[in-house]
Amino acid sequence: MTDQPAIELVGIDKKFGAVHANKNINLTVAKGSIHGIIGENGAGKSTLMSILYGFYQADSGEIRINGKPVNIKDSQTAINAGIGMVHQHFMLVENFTVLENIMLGAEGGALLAKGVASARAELKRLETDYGLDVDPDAVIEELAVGLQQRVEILKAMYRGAEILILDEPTGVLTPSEADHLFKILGVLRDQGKTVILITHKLREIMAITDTVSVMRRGEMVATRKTKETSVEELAELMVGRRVLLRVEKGEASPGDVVLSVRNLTVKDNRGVTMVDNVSFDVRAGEIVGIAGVAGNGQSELLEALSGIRQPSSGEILIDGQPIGRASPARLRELGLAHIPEDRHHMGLVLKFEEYENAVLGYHRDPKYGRGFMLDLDAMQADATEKIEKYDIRPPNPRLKTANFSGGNQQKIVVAREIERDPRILLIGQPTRGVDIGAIEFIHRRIIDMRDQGKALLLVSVELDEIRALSDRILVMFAGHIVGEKTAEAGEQTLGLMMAGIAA
Amino acid sequence: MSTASVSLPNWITYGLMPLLNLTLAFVISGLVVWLIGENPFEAVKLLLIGALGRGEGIGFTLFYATNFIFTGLSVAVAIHAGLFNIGSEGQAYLGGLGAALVALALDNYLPWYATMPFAILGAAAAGAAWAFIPAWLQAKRGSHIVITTIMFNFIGAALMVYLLVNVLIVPGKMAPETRTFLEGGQLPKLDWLMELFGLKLGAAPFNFSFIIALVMCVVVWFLIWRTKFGYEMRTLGISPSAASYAGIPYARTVIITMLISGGLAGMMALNPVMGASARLQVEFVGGAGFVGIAVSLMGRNHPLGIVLAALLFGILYQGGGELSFDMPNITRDMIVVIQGLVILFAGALEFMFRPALVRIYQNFVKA
Amino acid sequence: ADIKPALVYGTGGKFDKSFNEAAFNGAEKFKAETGIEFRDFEPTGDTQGEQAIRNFASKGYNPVVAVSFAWTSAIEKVAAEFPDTKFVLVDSVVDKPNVRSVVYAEHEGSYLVGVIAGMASKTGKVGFIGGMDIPLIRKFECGYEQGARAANPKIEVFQNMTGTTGAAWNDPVRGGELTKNQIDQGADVIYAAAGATGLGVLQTAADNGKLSIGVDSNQNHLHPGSVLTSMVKRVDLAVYNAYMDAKNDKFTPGLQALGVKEDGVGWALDDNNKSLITPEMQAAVDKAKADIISGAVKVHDYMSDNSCPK
Amino acid sequence: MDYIDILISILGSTIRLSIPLIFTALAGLFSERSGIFDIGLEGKMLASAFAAACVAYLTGNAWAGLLAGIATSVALSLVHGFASITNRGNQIVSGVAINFGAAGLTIVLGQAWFGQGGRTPQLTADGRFGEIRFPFAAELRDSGYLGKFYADVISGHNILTYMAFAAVPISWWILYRTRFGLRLRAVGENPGAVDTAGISVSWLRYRAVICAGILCGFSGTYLAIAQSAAFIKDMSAGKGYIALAALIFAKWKPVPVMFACLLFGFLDAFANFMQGKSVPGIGEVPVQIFQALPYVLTCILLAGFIGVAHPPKAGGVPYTKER
Ligand SMILES: Nc1ncnc2c1ncn2[C@@H]1O[C@H](COP(=O)(O)OP(=O)(O)OP(=O)(O)O)[C@@H](O)[C@H]1O
Ligand SMILES: Nc1ncnc2c1ncn2[C@@H]1O[C@H](COP(=O)(O)OP(=O)(O)OP(=O)(O)O)[C@@H](O)[C@H]1O
Ligand SMILES: [Mg+2]
Ligand SMILES: [Mg+2]
Repeated sequence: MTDQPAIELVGIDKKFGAVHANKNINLTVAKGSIHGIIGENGAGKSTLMSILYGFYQADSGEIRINGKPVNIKDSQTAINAGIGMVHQHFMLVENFTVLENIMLGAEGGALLAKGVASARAELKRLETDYGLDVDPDAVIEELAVGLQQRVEILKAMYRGAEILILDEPTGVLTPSEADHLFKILGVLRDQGKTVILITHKLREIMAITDTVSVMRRGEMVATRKTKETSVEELAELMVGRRVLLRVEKGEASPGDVVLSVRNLTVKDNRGVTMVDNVSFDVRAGEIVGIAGVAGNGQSELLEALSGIRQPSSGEILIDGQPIGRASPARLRELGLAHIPEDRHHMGLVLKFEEYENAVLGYHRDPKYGRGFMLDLDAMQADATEKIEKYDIRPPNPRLKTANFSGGNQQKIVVAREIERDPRILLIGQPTRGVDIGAIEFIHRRIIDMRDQGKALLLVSVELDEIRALSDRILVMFAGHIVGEKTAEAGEQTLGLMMAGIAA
Repeated sequence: MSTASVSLPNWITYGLMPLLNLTLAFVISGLVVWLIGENPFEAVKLLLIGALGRGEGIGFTLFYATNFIFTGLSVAVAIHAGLFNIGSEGQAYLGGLGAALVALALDNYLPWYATMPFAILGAAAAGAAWAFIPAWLQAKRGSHIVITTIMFNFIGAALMVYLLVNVLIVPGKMAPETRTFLEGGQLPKLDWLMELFGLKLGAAPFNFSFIIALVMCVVVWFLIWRTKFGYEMRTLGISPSAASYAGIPYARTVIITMLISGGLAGMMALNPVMGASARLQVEFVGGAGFVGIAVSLMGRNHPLGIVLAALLFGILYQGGGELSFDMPNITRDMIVVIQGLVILFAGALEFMFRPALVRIYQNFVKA
Repeated sequence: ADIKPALVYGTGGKFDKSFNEAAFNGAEKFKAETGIEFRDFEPTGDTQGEQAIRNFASKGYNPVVAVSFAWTSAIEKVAAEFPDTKFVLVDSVVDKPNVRSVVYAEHEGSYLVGVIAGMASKTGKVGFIGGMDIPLIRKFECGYEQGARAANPKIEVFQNMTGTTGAAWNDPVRGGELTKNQIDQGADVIYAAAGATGLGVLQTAADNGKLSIGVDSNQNHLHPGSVLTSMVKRVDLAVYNAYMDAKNDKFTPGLQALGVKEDGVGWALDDNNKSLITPEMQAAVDKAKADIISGAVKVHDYMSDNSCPK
Repeated sequence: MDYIDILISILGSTIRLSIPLIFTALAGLFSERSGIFDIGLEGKMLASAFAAACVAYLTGNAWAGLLAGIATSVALSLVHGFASITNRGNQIVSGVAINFGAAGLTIVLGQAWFGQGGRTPQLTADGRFGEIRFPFAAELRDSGYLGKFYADVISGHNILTYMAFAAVPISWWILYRTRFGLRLRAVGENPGAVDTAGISVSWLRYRAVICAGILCGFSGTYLAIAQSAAFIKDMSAGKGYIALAALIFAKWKPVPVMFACLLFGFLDAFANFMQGKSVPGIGEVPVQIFQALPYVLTCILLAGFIGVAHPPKAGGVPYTKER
């Protein structure tokens, strides 16, 4: 590790319309180091790195590479400057082969034939040098996510990247895959390459980075030597105040089984089995948490339970009655409410006014209009009530939903589902991208629901959240439930189970 | 900085921007006129006089506008549910069959006002039926509705020609058309309405279907913004994933929406078939289905906007006809050019001026 | 009397080298002789005809001549609205006190060119390409077939119609393909009665070194040496006469049927096809013409019973 | 005339009628494979036919006509590109606009310039692409069916016909064997991948629509000055849509595109042949059946009853990075 900076960002500023994603950011990354960037969802990490990679253009600011100012006007300039990036959402052509994806943009001549041979040879070399092996003739859509990520890394290496940016690479990986990735990153560093690693997992930061920078709400709030900081300090820097890791809650008093799942198998749109023969029960008055790395079938499980996706076999029972192929609308009538994982895509119609979203899914209720009519006055009155009760800001039911902040948007969803007073509540990622104040509020409501004797199923990729709220924890891995633990189980144990290693 | 998410006041989005787009379309049309060697200003004058100068001209203008209101509504309803129905043309063509069969069957026995409800139902049902298959294919098999509705325009045209040439034609007559409907199968002219304004309708075929069109505007407005089904349509149109989360049945919503859309397109046939020529002829739709796309786009998919845009196109159609009469060098097809330009600028290039307007507006607000 | 003559063409356009151009020529001739200007209008679609006719009438034009059967119902309507205006409809009949309907004995003219075709064919096979499939065009075909058979009793006559809607008048590509089909089947003389579609027929015949027969106007000059002759239909006369009669206060409504006898239909001979017409053909066609006039030959009119004798 | 003669006659006709479809469908292939839907094929074909006919008439040179046809069609492609690539407008709407504009403008200008009802003046042989007779075609014609096939199906077409058939393997080669083709296919599936590979999405898509323009220019030119000898209003008569249907029918692949076009051309030729003839036991088959068949077949394909047609994933969606 030398002291010569590989990258210097000076005064980078970027707005997306009303959203100020990066505010006057300064950042220096030393050559031959692994530099971590952490921050909550929406802090502006991806934006900053995409600017460095030439994917977005900064509104103002300067980028220096190896001390020289570079005008990075597109990704080509960035690639030529030796920068490679593995995006949070993979940038692969799904029906192309690995080889085609790797050659794309670096074909080595106007005709493909020439480049193919040298690309194959180069791939072979990278494979042996870094342990990045993948079949060059496999079609991307048939590869597992971990392998797809490997292709992304290969793409960057193939272009001779000296500086490698990885945007949340471990979100889709099992711990062992993540370990393998970190090993590769170590090798890269040893060869003098510079790595920038974006994540919001503090443990990873502590484990492999040399330096870490923290972003909050578009600002770069601090940079520390990893050795000289602690998880606690980073967490505080990230959210701007002390984190309440524990939620106050009393003992659970579980009642009858309300929701049960028997041998449930669910396939995704591509026909891949995502939930494989899963069975469990949820009782009244308890919170069952489902822990797991994203992409292990939790989403499909929630979709099946809420009627959005039809399971391919097995059954779901409410009060012991099989629900058959009940639609989400029918399930709502049965007293099942659902806070979806992704409020932007499912929970809300961003272009609707707030009061319209406040009835989404319940719009056929006679309360909101008789017969086939809608009663706008009743809808607005209802929305105003919830706005007050949940302190949604600004308190205007006629405002377009897109114009609320993320936390308030989430409150709109939470209010809608909880205020129906359901008997069963499915909850997906309740606090994703939500600020601390709102997190506490939402957690409180969830506990209240339990104490009122509702059956709650909680899915979250945040282990802390699962542990703080759940009375029982089921761990999901590769579509299976690999084990059940209580909240007292150690992080270590749960982590291993999430990796599919121990039961 | 991207300007896409900056919001502008309504008067800019719904007033100034369409106006600028329209102006550009007309300026380019003017250039074409000038290229042909005619005076564009003179042309505009003749066009406006032709469309609005006399009672008869206004009658024709409103007659054409009636067609476009129906097809515009048809396109708009589908768009609200996220469906691009470019099959209004074919649905209207089939609608003519529905209307004509009713008229042929009943004109002998019933007065027009008794025939009319059946004719409306017949036209709407036939148009809806023609929309059903593309709708079903989209809903159940995921076939792209744009492509299937294009295909169905052609299939419909072939079917209608076959029927007119081989089945419905009056034996011994040359033109492939049905017999002329009797009074009982015709919609009455709206001379009284024109006379209220002291205008003479003359020969213009401005007829009762205009009133039906206006009623449908109200019905559509109500459907979209005041009913539960309208809410579901809009949810599906904006966010299919939210719709599925909300338990809004995709296939049912798509099919019903397309049936409504096709029904509205089919009702357009009342105007030319029962209101004007009193018979079913080949190609009577004459592109009105496609004009509906422009009308809906320009009217921002809102019934009120659609009425205004339909009036504009009515003026173009009627005024264009008169213009070509007075300036023989400019054929009536000039209006097709203008339509194309309006669709281009008000539709595909809808937001061309937005970034500039955002910049100007922001400077203005800051100042 | 002072007149303001007007002319509405069929949808083929004024310079279609055929039907409409003939009408235009008649009006031009009138203008040249009398110095009286006329207004004309070229609808490019079926919907525009009625509006144009009404427009002329309402602006005081009189007489208003509309050529093409497509304007039948338009004349029917507008003539009732403007009882003081004189209308002339070519190719179709409207029975109104202020309408003169001019129809032609196309079967007679077609018979004459059929005779020539029958004699000119070396293969014993001739073809006919019609535009829109309507009784009027069947009438052309039927006369042609009779003439060809009169010249050569063993002749084989192919016939095709381009389509069933107005678009059939304007589809030279399909016209050409149908011609090619007939040529492939052995036809070496092909008669086109198909408006602008005929241009494709004549072109294809010329491209393939076969003979063709034009229609309505004299089309011999289009492909000299390939167009055997043209069945001329004197639409120019109808227009010219209408204007002249109106000018001289001699306009009469009612039906005018123009046949071979009235020189309303005939065949064209000029420098372009002189070399193609042998003296024998000339003699035969002259005789046929005389026989028709004298009544010795009666050419069957398809439209009289909607059938053609085989 | 025996069956083989009939068949050869129909095959010859099939080829003539397929050519504009092949050019146009390949045009659509380039555009749609790059993620730009193009229902303006019809309009481009029409406009280039008009331009080709005008220029061929004025210059008396068919090649000049071809150039004009291509230039016009490319110009319209650029309009489509400007609307759908630069301005991220709705691609369907832009295509509809181009179809309207071309339909109107060709008649308006044609009528204003030539006064022939929207037609252009008849061309002489110089202004057209004439037939090319292969060596010994005439001699071999009478030497049995193979000779006849050679003379009437293989030989005797104009140069554009042979170019159309050459365009198929060339398009395949460009798409699957060149850098441009790789990128073009990629940008239609995932423009983000292309962008992050340092390639300009816009410029790539512009080049794709320009390719589409060039090919449509060929097809329009073929219509006006090879197949016919003048421009006639509306002469594309829905061929652009048939080509679109063929493109879908062929699942966006070059060689199948050729076969789909030949199939649709055959239907047309067969309809011409059947016209006026009656089938024993059935009677006269209405031509409308043949006219509707390509569309019906395509719908059946789209319904997934004969395999599934997956359009390019990013097709029809404007590429935006910043919301
Ligand atoms: N393309 C875009 N257009 C408009 N706004 C955007 C765009 N990309 C990001 N944003 C907004 O910019 C802000 C920063 O987003 P960014 O993706 O950089 O956050 P992040 O720190 O990477 O978050 P995460 O951890 O969720 O990936 C957010 O408010 C986001 O909504
Ligand atoms: N897509 C969008 N369109 C319009 N305005 C937006 C959009 N996204 C965000 N905004 C505006 O930007 C502001 C900041 O949004 P953001 O989601 O980053 O809020 P936040 O500061 O993270 O709040 P919270 O802590 O509640 O999540 C919001 O108040 C909203 O008005
Ligand atoms: Mg990110
Ligand atoms: Mg936020």
